[in-house]
Amino acid sequence: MAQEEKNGKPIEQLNDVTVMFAGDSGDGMQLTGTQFSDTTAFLGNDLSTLPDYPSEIRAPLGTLYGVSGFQLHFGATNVHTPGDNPDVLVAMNPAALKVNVKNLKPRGIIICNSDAFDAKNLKLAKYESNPLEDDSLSGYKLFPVPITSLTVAALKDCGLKPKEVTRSKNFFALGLMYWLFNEPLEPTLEWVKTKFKNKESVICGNEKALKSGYYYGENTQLFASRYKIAKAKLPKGTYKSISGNEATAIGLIAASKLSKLPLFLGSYPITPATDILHHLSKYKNFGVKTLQAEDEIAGITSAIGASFGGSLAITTTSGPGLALKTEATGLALMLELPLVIVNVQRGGPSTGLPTKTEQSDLLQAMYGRSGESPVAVVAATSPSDCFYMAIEASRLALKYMVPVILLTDGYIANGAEPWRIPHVNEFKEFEVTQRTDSEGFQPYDRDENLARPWAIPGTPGLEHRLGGLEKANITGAVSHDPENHHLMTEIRAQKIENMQNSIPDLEVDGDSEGKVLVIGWGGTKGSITEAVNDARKKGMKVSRAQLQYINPFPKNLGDVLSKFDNVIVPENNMGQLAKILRDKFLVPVIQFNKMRGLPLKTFEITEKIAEVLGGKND
Amino acid sequence: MAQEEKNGKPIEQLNDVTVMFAGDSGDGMQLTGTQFSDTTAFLGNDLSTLPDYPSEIRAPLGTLYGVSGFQLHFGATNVHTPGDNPDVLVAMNPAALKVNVKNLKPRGIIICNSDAFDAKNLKLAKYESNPLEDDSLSGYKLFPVPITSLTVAALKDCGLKPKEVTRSKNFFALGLMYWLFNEPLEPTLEWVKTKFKNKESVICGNEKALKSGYYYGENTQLFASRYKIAKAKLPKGTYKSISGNEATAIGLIAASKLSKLPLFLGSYPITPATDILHHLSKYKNFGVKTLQAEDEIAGITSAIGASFGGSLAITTTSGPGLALKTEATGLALMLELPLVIVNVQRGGPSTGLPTKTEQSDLLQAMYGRSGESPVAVVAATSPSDCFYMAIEASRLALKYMVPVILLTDGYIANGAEPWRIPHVNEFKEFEVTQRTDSEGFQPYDRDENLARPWAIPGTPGLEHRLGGLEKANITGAVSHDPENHHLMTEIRAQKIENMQNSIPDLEVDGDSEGKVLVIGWGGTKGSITEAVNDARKKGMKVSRAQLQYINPFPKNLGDVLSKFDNVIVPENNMGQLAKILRDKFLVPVIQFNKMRGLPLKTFEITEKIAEVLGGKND
Amino acid sequence: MTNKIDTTELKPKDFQSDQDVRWCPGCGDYSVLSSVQKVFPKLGIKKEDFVWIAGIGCSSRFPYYMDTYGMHGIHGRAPAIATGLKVARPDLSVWVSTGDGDLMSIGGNHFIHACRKNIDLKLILFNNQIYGLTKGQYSPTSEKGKVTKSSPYGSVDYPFNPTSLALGAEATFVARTLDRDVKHLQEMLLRAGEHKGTAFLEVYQNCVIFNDGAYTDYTDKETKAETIIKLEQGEPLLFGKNFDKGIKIDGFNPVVVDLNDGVHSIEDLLVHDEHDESPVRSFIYSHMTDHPELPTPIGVFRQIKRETYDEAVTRQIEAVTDKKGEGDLESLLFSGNTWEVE
Amino acid sequence: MTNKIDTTELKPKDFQSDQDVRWCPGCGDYSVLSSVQKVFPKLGIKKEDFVWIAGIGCSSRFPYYMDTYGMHGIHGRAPAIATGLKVARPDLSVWVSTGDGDLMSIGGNHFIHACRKNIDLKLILFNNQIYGLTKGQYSPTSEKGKVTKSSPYGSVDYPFNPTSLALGAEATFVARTLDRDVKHLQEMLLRAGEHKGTAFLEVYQNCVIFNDGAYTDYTDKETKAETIIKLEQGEPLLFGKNFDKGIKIDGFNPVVVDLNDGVHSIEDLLVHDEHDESPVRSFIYSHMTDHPELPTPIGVFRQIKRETYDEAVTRQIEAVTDKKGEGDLESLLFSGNTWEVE
Ligand SMILES: Cc1ncc(C[n+]2csc(CCOP(=O)(O)OP(=O)(O)O)c2C)c(N)n1
Ligand SMILES: Cc1ncc(C[n+]2csc(CCOP(=O)(O)OP(=O)(O)O)c2C)c(N)n1
Ligand code: SF4
Ligand code: SF4
Ligand SMILES: [Mg+2]
Ligand SMILES: [Mg+2]
Repeated sequence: MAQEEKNGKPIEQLNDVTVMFAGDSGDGMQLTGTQFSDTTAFLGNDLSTLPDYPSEIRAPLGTLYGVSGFQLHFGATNVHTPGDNPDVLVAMNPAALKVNVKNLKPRGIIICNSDAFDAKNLKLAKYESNPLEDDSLSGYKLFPVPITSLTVAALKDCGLKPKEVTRSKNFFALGLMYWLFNEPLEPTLEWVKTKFKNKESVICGNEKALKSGYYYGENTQLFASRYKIAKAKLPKGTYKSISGNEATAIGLIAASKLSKLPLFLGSYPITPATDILHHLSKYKNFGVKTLQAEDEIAGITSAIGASFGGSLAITTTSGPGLALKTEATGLALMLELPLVIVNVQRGGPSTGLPTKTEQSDLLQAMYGRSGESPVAVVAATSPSDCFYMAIEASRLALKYMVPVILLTDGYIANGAEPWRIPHVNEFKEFEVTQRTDSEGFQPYDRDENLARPWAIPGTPGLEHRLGGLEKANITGAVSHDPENHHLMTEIRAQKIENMQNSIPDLEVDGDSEGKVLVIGWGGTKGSITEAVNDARKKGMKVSRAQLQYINPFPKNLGDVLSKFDNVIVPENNMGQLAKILRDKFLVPVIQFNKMRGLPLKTFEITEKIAEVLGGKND
Repeated sequence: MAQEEKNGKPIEQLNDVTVMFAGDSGDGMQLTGTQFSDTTAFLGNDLSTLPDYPSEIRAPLGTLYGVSGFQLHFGATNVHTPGDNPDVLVAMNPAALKVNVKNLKPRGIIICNSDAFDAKNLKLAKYESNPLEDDSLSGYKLFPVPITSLTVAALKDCGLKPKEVTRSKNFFALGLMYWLFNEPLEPTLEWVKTKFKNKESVICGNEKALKSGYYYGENTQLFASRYKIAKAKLPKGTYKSISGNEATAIGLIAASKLSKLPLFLGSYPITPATDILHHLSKYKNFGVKTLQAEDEIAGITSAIGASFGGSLAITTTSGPGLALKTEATGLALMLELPLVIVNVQRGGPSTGLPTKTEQSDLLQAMYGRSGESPVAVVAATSPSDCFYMAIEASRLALKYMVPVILLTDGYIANGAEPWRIPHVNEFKEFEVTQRTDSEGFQPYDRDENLARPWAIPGTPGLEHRLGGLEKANITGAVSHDPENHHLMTEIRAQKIENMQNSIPDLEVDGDSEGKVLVIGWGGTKGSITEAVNDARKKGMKVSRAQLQYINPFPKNLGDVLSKFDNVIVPENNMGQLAKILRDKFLVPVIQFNKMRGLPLKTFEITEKIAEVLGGKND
Repeated sequence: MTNKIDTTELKPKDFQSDQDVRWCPGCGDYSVLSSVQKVFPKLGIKKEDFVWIAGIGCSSRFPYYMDTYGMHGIHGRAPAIATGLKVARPDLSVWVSTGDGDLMSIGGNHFIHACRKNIDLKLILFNNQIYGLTKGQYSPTSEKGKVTKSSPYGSVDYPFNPTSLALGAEATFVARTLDRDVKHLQEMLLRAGEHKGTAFLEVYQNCVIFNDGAYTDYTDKETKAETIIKLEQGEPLLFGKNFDKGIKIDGFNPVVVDLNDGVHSIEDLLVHDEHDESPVRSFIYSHMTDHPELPTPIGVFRQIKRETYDEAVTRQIEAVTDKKGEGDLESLLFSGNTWEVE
Repeated sequence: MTNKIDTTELKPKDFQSDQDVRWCPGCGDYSVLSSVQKVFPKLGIKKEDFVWIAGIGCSSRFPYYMDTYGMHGIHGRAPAIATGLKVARPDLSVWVSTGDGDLMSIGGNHFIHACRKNIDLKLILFNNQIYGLTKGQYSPTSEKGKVTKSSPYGSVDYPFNPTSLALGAEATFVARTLDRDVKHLQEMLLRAGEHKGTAFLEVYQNCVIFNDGAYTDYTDKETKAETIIKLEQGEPLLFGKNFDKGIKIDGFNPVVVDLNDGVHSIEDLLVHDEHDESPVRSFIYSHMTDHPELPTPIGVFRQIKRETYDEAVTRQIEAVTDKKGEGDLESLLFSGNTWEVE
């Protein structure tokens, strides 16, 4: 760790740091975190974030369950997760401290708003005595700062109401953090100016709060040193920070452009998927039609109607909503119409932990329909991957005339990462044909992929009827013929299998054979990657792969698995991919499962790898 | 085959016979079949039936898709299925002949109503020439009988309208069959008298039609011989013929009596499950409350409400309805309330083949919910087994405070078999405790099975709140605690696993180790049993087992499987149990799958057994 | 959006598909089918622009028999499927056939939302007061006390009144007709087809198998003049064999008056105004069926103008596009806070 | 079934659970909660016989805060859960709290069916015209043009009028009140609690976070006398600071008259009759909110007697049991066509 002097303070160079901002839900912690991320990203660090907020809208002030947090991991290398444990905790009140201190690294930094540690708040946080004063935090570097009073003092001339003044204290904390990590104020100041254009007093308040926080760091002798994180070595390009839900939304718009089809979204709000609806409803000038339906069933069935009409049709939801869509998913698969179902997984079952993350809808996506009803299932592995997988889901749905379920999860949906923005010309346009020629038209005719023709209303001469009753192959007439039913069941399954021909092989990171392969799917990519990198640093030999395509699996998956003595499958569920792998490949995979509503902890996976490697006596 | 003389005709003794009655949906074929079955059963034969009707209510007369059929297999031994192929076909019109003749055994008997073979009907049945006159039926024993005109002649004095007269022709056919199989008319005559009490002309018509059919057989020289089937060796007792849906209904009433809990059914009509609702709504004097709900979701959620209130709560449905109930099933499992969900499987996906049978909802029952959401899954293996499994489903739900899904299927639900009626005292009463003591009460406290206490509204001092959000173990307070969520996930899974302690081990029919085990689940029991018996007759050594408990599996299942070189899994789906077996036991099972909307053909399974045995060179 | 075109060359048989019609002989559905096939050529819409959507039920088999684009969907969801289609494709003429179970039981939510949203759909309810396809259970429109397979001792539910429910849900077009009055049926289908917005047309339809005769009083030659009253725009509410009875309003209640009683004259009668902005008038009509002493109204209860949902969607897209310009993907991708990595 | 008992010893705090109330500070839900806790002891029902059922939404967190039996169910399904409970247990007093999304969007079907079936449930709608819990999307009761996160350019849906919909669905008790008028709120809760049948009570509830001020006109001291009219049984419809304005009926339309204009007197005014069998009167009230020039009615629009579903179920069971005798399992098993095998 290089040392450098600046303004009289030594500057410590770090590889990566994890910071947690925590406070009341009204304290603006999400905004603070986002600003800090943006500035950090702007400086060239790689990063990963984890917003974590209560399911109450504005939980009463000071309560433990009302704490809202934003965790951010940034660094020069190895940033794939928001970090197992923070190095720095900014706690705006006792409850925020109480809830988060147990995760803090030993000797970690705590910056807290000492003004908030009054009797009332201590009681609400269920502290018997003031932790700033007793010895309970002696294992950490504690920095109590009277943030509220300093903010009040700084803002006295801005002409804000008292409530608005105290609401600015998050910017004081942000300024202090900028100082501590040696980051510039300008990006945030810019943002404030644009955001609050014409609201002079608010601009004044935010600017002053931010700057006083910064100068407070500079002027006091509180901190022994400042920190600096080197730029990450990232591929050249233009970057922006993107969350998974935003990426999904613009991925769908991209798919609409690439397919030259209008985009239709039928959706019903549900955490954590609602933001996709929010984003898409902004893009009316892209011809996007968003229908906030009366319920999830109307969400998907309206999309089926739109698909019949020739749109790229989408429905978005989360677990309980997917459960409601199962009957209609079966209809879409029987109609053989293209449809993309985005499911942003959250903690289940039932209402479960609606604001927490989980990967537990995989089996529902695979098997949660009546009858033999295979649909394609793909999963995004990171916030920005949502963009690419939204495109992939759309491409497959259109090419094979099937419903495709895209699984993301609360963590990657709300979390953000820097994204090298691709140019439109990096993508191939989709070859979508809507049938217009009535010569020899048969509604359940088959192309080389077994897809049937898409003939949309308004096309003269192609009038035909679809429906959920079993259809005779080729003609599409209702058929009760036993052999036809068997045949159609096979065709529907084969169509999904055929997709193997147009999806990429699974790539293995590391040796393509060996003792241990760690294989995951979807949003655990960050945790697994970091864990495997850590294990390698510790000298372990281990390979890694992450599945984006689950139904069908990549063609080479069986091969890949067969080359390893041990296959570890870490999942944020009780072993759903493990089940499918055992079923398909009869491999005795080693499960690693946690159901805590949080991303998997890197160190636990590393431990598991060590255990498996060590457990084998050779 | 012993020969005997009676009324001048030789009587051939047969082991078992399969008869198919077929005609227009308005021809009364279901009734004819049922009457014939009842009389046969009454005579002491074992039997199995398969009604098969169009999804149209009254399809236009004479059409191919309007044919309604009733297949019946009866005999002295080996009657486990309605028979692969009929020995005798009664065809009331050309369409009925056309649809069914392809299944008839070579040299089989065709009795047909020659009056119906006019130009119009032949055209409707898409016959180019009259099959009674061309040579196309030379491979069968063809007996054309002018049934309509003979019936008209016989009934001229009963005072019936012409339409009513011709509607009686099914009874002519029935009488003829009674003669052919040497069966008495009395049971049917009795039935007619009770059924049409006070409708003299109808009684007259039915009696005359029945008798003229019988005498027609006696008087004409049409048939070379008559047949007789020896009594089956059945256990001593009182028998009745029972269909699966009826058995399910009275099984639920029995469970209500055994548990001393009022029965509540919330249901929405859907083929082929509706009859359970019909049956249960008759038994108001058993205190049964049936609610025909506005939809499937209200069906299950009203049952959840009733369960909260302390009823034995049931919901009944079929595939697409189960799909709609998935979200609420998740709620019930989170609330840890007892609930029985009966799913009568039909041909899928989507609307599929609603009047046909299939076993393709197993994966939906196992995995079709959001989150980690294990529920118990049991399956009935025959019409009468529905009675026992309805009791079992209720017992497990009440003991473990969980939703239990009972899977039956269209075939066993509508099919009937003779049932030795058990006495009430053959059953153990359930030990159900509803908590009344407020001392130390905690809503998510656990007993030795991990079940939580059932405290119903109206009990003073036990006021508490349930809900779909994750609950803290023991206290039941809403909890976002990560470790608690993991724990509760494990507890919910463990409760299901614990059931292994109160379900019977799987029994193997045949040797408990060897080359081949054929294992099935649910309604394929008949086909598999008959196939295995046939295989044994042909000298093959093969064992057999049928699963009734699927989640959890019987404790000894792993053991059972490990003792065989080959495990064949015949299923009326594409391999859903096979998937689960591979996942749980990593055994490379051999699948045998058909999706034809019909019970599996016995001979195909026997062939598969032969193939597996022969394919192994030892 | 559907511009009227000259479709004089279209004939009813152009709308007949090659499928055998599989309803029971004598079912009331037949007359609706043939009426639709007669009315469609009159609507000035190209054949390929018609789409017929249905749920599940006897009445929902309708699309198979129409040689148009069609979809036999899932139970209860036809209005939602149709909504998506119409929003995506405002250029199409979208029709829904549905049953009292399909629309009023499992599909109730989509029904009321379609009414309130005023999407340009035609909802044709085949109300036979029974579940036909599942072989005869009582439906939400069956009278209380109905004995069916699922209510062997009589149902205990108070029924919906479909037109009341549609009005309570803000429907802009509400009408009723009879399967047996083919002329009126066709007139109503035409009116529904011409309305812009959610058109709700209740057809009293006889199920010969499971609920035969439910509407005999309204269709029998002997009784219908006394039991049915035809609503005609701008006309007083007259009925009876000799049109010598009428409906007058007493407080909020419609009452029958005898024009020959020497007391009442035609001036006392309620005059029909289907364009009345207030839904109260049509609510009075819809509740006349609660009273056996009153005749049952058929005709257009209500037809008002209100922007349709699909028009509003299109209008908004146009407005935003006018303001922001047509969306460009490359600029969208590169919008927001970006930075360069060299 | 719920027999009134003496519960004078019950106090509001007996209905307070040990859970922290987690609504936003200032949320209108608080006043409903404390009002319910005040009203419950007055209903003459034992504490253990109350059950509070809810769906999902801010308002649906209600059961956690009540020390009664309770269930926080799934989104939209509370009326159906409550229906099952009440049918199974007619002895209980079953209450439902629900939001405009929960009841009118996803739960619309259960809502209308509960109304029509007339099950003895109390449905308390917390209408804040917004989705609170999911952070601010427009709801089926939001006014057209509403700008929210899911409608950044304004919503294009025409809203439901909850009381109209309830009336269209045959509700036997329909009332409206305001979160801020605590006295009226309590009176209405009491009335709902006392009604036998589905009692639908709409509460105009302020969401301080996502739709603050939606009802300010009705609750502000300065305006409320002019914007609100209280319905009182047998009384003429009067409002205004000095009760010098009233509602008279012109055709089917309510219009405001000034009692000081020298032309009108109190005799011209509509007199409220909540027991009017015809739902037309209450439909007039419900539609007054469509007209900004008319005051918005609060109070009991309608309260009529009709056998409840749960009563009918019980009656039928009793009748059948009387006739057939109590069911005996052994005889059921051995009933029908049986035969002996020796
Ligand atoms: C999800 C689902 N639930 C139930 C059914 C069974 N079902 C099919 S049609 C129908 C009701 C038919 O009645 P109605 O809508 O009145 O139509 P009709 O047959 O009388 O024309 C029912 C319950 C189904 N197909 N799907
Ligand atoms: C099946 C399902 N869909 C969606 C949601 C998400 N959700 C929860 S509450 C809610 C709407 C809340 O609005 P409202 O009913 O008006 O209640 P409020 O919060 O305003 O009191 C939604 C959409 C859910 N929990 N479950
Ligand atoms: S069952 Fe009734 S509604 Fe259905 S086709 Fe037959 S007559 Fe028509
Ligand atoms: S979001 Fe609105 S409705 Fe929900 S608790 Fe807060 S103020 Fe109340
Ligand atoms: Mg019907
Ligand atoms: Mg709301």
